[in-house]
Amino acid sequence: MFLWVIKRDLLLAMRRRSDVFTTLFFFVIVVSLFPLSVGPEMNMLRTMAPGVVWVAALLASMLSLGRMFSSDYLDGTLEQMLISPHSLSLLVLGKALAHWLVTGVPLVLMAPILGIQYDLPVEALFVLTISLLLGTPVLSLIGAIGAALTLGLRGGGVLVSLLVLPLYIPVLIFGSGAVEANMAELGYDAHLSLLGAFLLVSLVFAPWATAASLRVSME
Amino acid sequence: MFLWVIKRDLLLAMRRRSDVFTTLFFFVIVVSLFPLSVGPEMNMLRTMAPGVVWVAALLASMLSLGRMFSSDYLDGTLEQMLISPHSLSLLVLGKALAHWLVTGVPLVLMAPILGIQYDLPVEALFVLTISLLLGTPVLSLIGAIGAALTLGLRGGGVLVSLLVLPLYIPVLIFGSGAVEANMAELGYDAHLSLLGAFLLVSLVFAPWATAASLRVSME
Amino acid sequence: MLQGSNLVCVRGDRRLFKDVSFSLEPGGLMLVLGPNGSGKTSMLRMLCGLSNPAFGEISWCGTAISSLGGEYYSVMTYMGHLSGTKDDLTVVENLRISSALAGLEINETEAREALQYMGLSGRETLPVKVLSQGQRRRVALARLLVCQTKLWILDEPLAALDVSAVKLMQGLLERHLGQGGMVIMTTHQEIEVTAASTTQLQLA
Amino acid sequence: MLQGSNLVCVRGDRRLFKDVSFSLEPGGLMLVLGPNGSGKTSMLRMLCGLSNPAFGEISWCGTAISSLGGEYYSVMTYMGHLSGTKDDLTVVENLRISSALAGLEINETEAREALQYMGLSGRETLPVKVLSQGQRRRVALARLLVCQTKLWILDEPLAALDVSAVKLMQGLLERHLGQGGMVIMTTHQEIEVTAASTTQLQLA
Amino acid sequence: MIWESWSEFFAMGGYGVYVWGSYIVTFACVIGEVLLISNRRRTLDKHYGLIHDSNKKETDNETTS
Amino acid sequence: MAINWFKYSSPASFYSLSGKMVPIFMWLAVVLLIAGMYVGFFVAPTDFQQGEAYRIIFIHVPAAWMSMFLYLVMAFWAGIGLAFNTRLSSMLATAIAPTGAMFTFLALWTGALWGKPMWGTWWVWDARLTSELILLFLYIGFMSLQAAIDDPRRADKAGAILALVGVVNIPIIYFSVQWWNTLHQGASVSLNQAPAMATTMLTGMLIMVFASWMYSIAVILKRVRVIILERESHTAWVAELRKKEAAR
Ligand code: HEM
Ligand SMILES: Nc1ncnc2c1ncn2[C@@H]1O[C@H](COP(=O)(O)OP(=O)(O)OP(=O)(O)O)[C@@H](O)[C@H]1O
Ligand SMILES: Nc1ncnc2c1ncn2[C@@H]1O[C@H](COP(=O)(O)OP(=O)(O)OP(=O)(O)O)[C@@H](O)[C@H]1O
Ligand SMILES: [Mg+2]
Ligand SMILES: [Mg+2]
Repeated sequence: MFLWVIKRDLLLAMRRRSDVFTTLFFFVIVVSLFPLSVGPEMNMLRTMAPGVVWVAALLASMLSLGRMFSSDYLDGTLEQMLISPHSLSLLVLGKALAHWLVTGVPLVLMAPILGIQYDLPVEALFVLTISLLLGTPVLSLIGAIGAALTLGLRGGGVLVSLLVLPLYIPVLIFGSGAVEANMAELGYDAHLSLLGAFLLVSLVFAPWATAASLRVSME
Repeated sequence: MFLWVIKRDLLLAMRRRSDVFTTLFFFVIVVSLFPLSVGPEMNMLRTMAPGVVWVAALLASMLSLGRMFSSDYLDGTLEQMLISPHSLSLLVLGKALAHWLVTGVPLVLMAPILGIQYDLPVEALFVLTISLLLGTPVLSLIGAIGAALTLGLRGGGVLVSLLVLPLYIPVLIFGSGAVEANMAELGYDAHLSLLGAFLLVSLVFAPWATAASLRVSME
Repeated sequence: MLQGSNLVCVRGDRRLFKDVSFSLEPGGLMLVLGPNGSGKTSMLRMLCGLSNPAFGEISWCGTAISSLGGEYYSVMTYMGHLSGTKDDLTVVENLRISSALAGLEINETEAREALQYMGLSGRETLPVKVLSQGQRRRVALARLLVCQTKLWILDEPLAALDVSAVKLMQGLLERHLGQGGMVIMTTHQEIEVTAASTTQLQLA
Repeated sequence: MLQGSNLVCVRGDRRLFKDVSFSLEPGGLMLVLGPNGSGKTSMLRMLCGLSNPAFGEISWCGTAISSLGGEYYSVMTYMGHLSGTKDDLTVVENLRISSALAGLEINETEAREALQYMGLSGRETLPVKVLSQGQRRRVALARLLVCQTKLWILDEPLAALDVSAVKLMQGLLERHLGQGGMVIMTTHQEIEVTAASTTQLQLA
Repeated sequence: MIWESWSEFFAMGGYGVYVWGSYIVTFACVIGEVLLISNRRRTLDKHYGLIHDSNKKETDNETTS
Repeated sequence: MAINWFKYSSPASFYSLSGKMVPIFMWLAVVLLIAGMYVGFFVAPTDFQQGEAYRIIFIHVPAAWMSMFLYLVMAFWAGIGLAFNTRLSSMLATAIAPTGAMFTFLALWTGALWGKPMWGTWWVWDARLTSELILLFLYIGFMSLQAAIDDPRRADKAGAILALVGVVNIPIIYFSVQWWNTLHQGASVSLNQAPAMATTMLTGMLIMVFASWMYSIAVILKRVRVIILERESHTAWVAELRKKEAAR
């Protein structure tokens, strides 16, 4: 049934194939906007690169949080999930995972190409990809809590950012920190292990917190 | 009746006071994220500042585009607007204006304070504010076209960014360009007049294109 | 006044109906009947210009409605499956704003009177989202009391209404028809409305 | 089996009903009646544990439902005003997925049979968003055909259905009741259902 | 002929990776595009071939032409 | 010889006409391509500045030109479709978009591969490069929008509005990017300083440009034929066609 949830969400995403691509292109466009507004000096762009890519990944993941629950809420599916005999946390985990597959994975795959645009060295590209691979699932999991809390509130889209961004900040700092450390020829293992730790913790607690928030929001 | 539309949208925004604040806080948070992920060198931050503020303003305005028409669409109000005896373009202009009042104006007011965080000189702060004042209404007007085109489509939130961001680019370039020109002690009048020209052009054409898109989307 | 000739409706690759013709005169009631999915809603949306027939023409006083535009919209009121009420606004605000958008500004007192008639007194300042299904429907229908249009197009106006509200609607429709108005409506429920002339348009 | 005692419902600063008690045995039908806004929906949502009564207790086989959790949910099916169908998925997909979420996986053939019974044959692979109001409702109701739960809680299941679909529902309910199932429902329309025992719960 | 030998031709004066990288990707795109279209056509044909018989009556009744 | 053009504006007759034209253009494209490649690789001499790397020009420039041209053509047909409600022109616009996007991608790709040996970097935020990138976004936006809409008529109209708004924006983008760039510093690299071309190079390039034209026409016609079949599948003439093809 866990698989049914994932399957359903992926099916919905496939029905609108463009969904997957649009998150991706949003990411690409935001990353490309910065040079446009900051100017084309390569040196400066190179220092900015990890930060920009990470901020863009964060925004892309956050932007699509809205649709994690809201359509299910509006058409009554969520109500049905709450009174489903299955564990709600597991259902939620399935939804978060589907969200990551649709929004996170494409970003991870795309990041190296964008890094090239900013003229990053090869090893930095590698670290960037790994840090995104560890970090983006955390974004989806934490985001799920925010999405659940703001369910059905008007302006939820912006409110969710407000709730979720502060929680995203550690991920952002260590994610971009890893790449910067690598570029400054320092060790980046510590950063990555911390990201891994975040991932484990959020895998355990986020579904549970999300399930609780959903119950509160639907009361 | 034009006034009724504005009044209604403002009333709705007021009903959820948080709406106004959340756009603002989103703006503030994005601007503040950058020093976190890029690092604290003041010189570099100063050069980045106009670009970052403008990108954040653009994203904040874009993020709230989703709600310009979608709730009206879902509950049938938009249908009623289409068969209203009033001119649809005028109604649309009213909605875009309301959107600007709710999302654009607070940003304009907040920008100088954020500029100070990045240690911008006073005159640059002034130019930044003026450029935002001229530019943000253009964002709302162009955004309305995108919002109307993606109405009722799944993944609309991200699709709208994809459509609208390329159209925003000139505003972004001249908006941040004005500030940078000022900081480089060059004239910035040309930039501002161009922004003004964009504003006039979009005031004339955007409502019309939006009305056409709405009719298409509702068919 | 309102005439449809040889209307054809195509949805996807399915033809819902063809060669439907009718004409409606002042005081006339037209019931559009048919099982689920027979094209009643599609028909009504055509009649108010929200979509175009695949073939055929709809005319008001002899002119095609597509070329009339705003002129037609100012004599016509449509109520679809969706009620067009805003969850976050109060009942009174909803009524006043939806009337204003439809071209008629009303003041607080008029609004409250209409709502009282619809059995919503005491709920005027609640946001619509806390209302029950039937009460929401009543808020939407209250607009019929204040609007001054000749032609009403109503898609299942009785859905979710209780017995007393159905009575109320019946009275409202009869008053409108008696004053020379016209009504086109669909319904799956039984309703007795006396009118100068009643047409039944049976689809599929 | 299902018992409610001294239930009180408070909404905002309004007490919708108080001291409502009932008990429902296998084969029993309970009709919750009352005018718009009298608290029928609120009552049903309490009965399926989506909200809590301000006072009083609801118990299933002698145990409070709030402490039963998943055990209760696996014998109960609720259908509210919202149909819980996804606009973008096809009719078959919707039925299969909503059944799976409710704890029962069905295969393509079973799904198609249920849909055929509900009069949706030929529409199985259309996305739900192009369906008519009544057809959407039928898609949601098709789940009743495949689910194997004992207790059905239905909020205005007949809304938007045409005459033949109402007949169909009637047959379906009678079959379920005949097999020892229980039904709690609200409606504003007339419906004749023969059951081992019929209770009417009149609110306000 | 401006090339001494084939290996020199493939080396492209040391720029082989760039030149051939461009040309190979270009031809891949071009051929891929043509194949994609043919494939789209084929699925359409197959779709038709499959449902043609069973739906024949229905299409006759419900076509709009 | 008078041709009744209106006859060909109906999808049915256009379908049969274009069926005859596709192979012609396809063969023309192949022949020109072979000729162009021959001139490019075996006739044109080595460039004294860039060495052999310059041979990328034979696909880079045609791709870059086509990418811009095709956008205009697409917007033109989309606009015609919107204004006169002609099905065929909208279908043409839909068919042009993927090919345009492909050429845009190729211009970017070959440019990047050319930039690495010449400028030492895959990418700079130069005016021309940046506006080409934005052009790719515009194409993708157009395609995503159309893909997201199920009803083809609605997709046509929505796409047309977007394409027209985009076409207004292209010159603005181009000049704004150029101005933005030169404000800061002289662009570190300017494409305008390409060395004066040898005539053989020029011939090779022009032949390749023609080849891409022929190819585009062929592919677009081929795609539009499929689109016609998909959209008109319920009409009598398609049923007729099917019967004929089945009999064969
Ligand atoms: C990703 C990188 C690149 C992109 C997106 C790009 C894009 C373009 C575009 C859009 C054009 C047509 C513009 C016009 O005709 O006005 C063009 C032409 C041209 N490009 Fe590139 N280019 C790139 C890299 C390069 C490089 C690295 C070189 C050579 C060092 C180069 C050399 C040329 C030449 C010689 C032309 C023909 C100019 C003319 O005759 O008009 N390009 N490119
Ligand atoms: N793209 C499509 N492909 C096939 N059929 C379609 C498509 N779009 C709509 N339909 C069909 O068109 C009909 C629309 O009917 P409409 O909503 O007008 O019905 P109705 O008479 O109002 O029914 P109800 O009483 O249920 O409200 C449905 O039968 C639906 O299945
Ligand atoms: N915050 C609140 N303040 C005051 N009254 C409220 C509040 N929230 C809900 N109500 C009232 O509670 C009632 C909810 O009724 P409910 O939805 O249960 O009615 P129902 O019997 O299902 O009616 P219907 O037949 O129309 O569906 C309504 O009368 C509504 O006005
Ligand atoms: Mg209907
Ligand atoms: Mg109710």
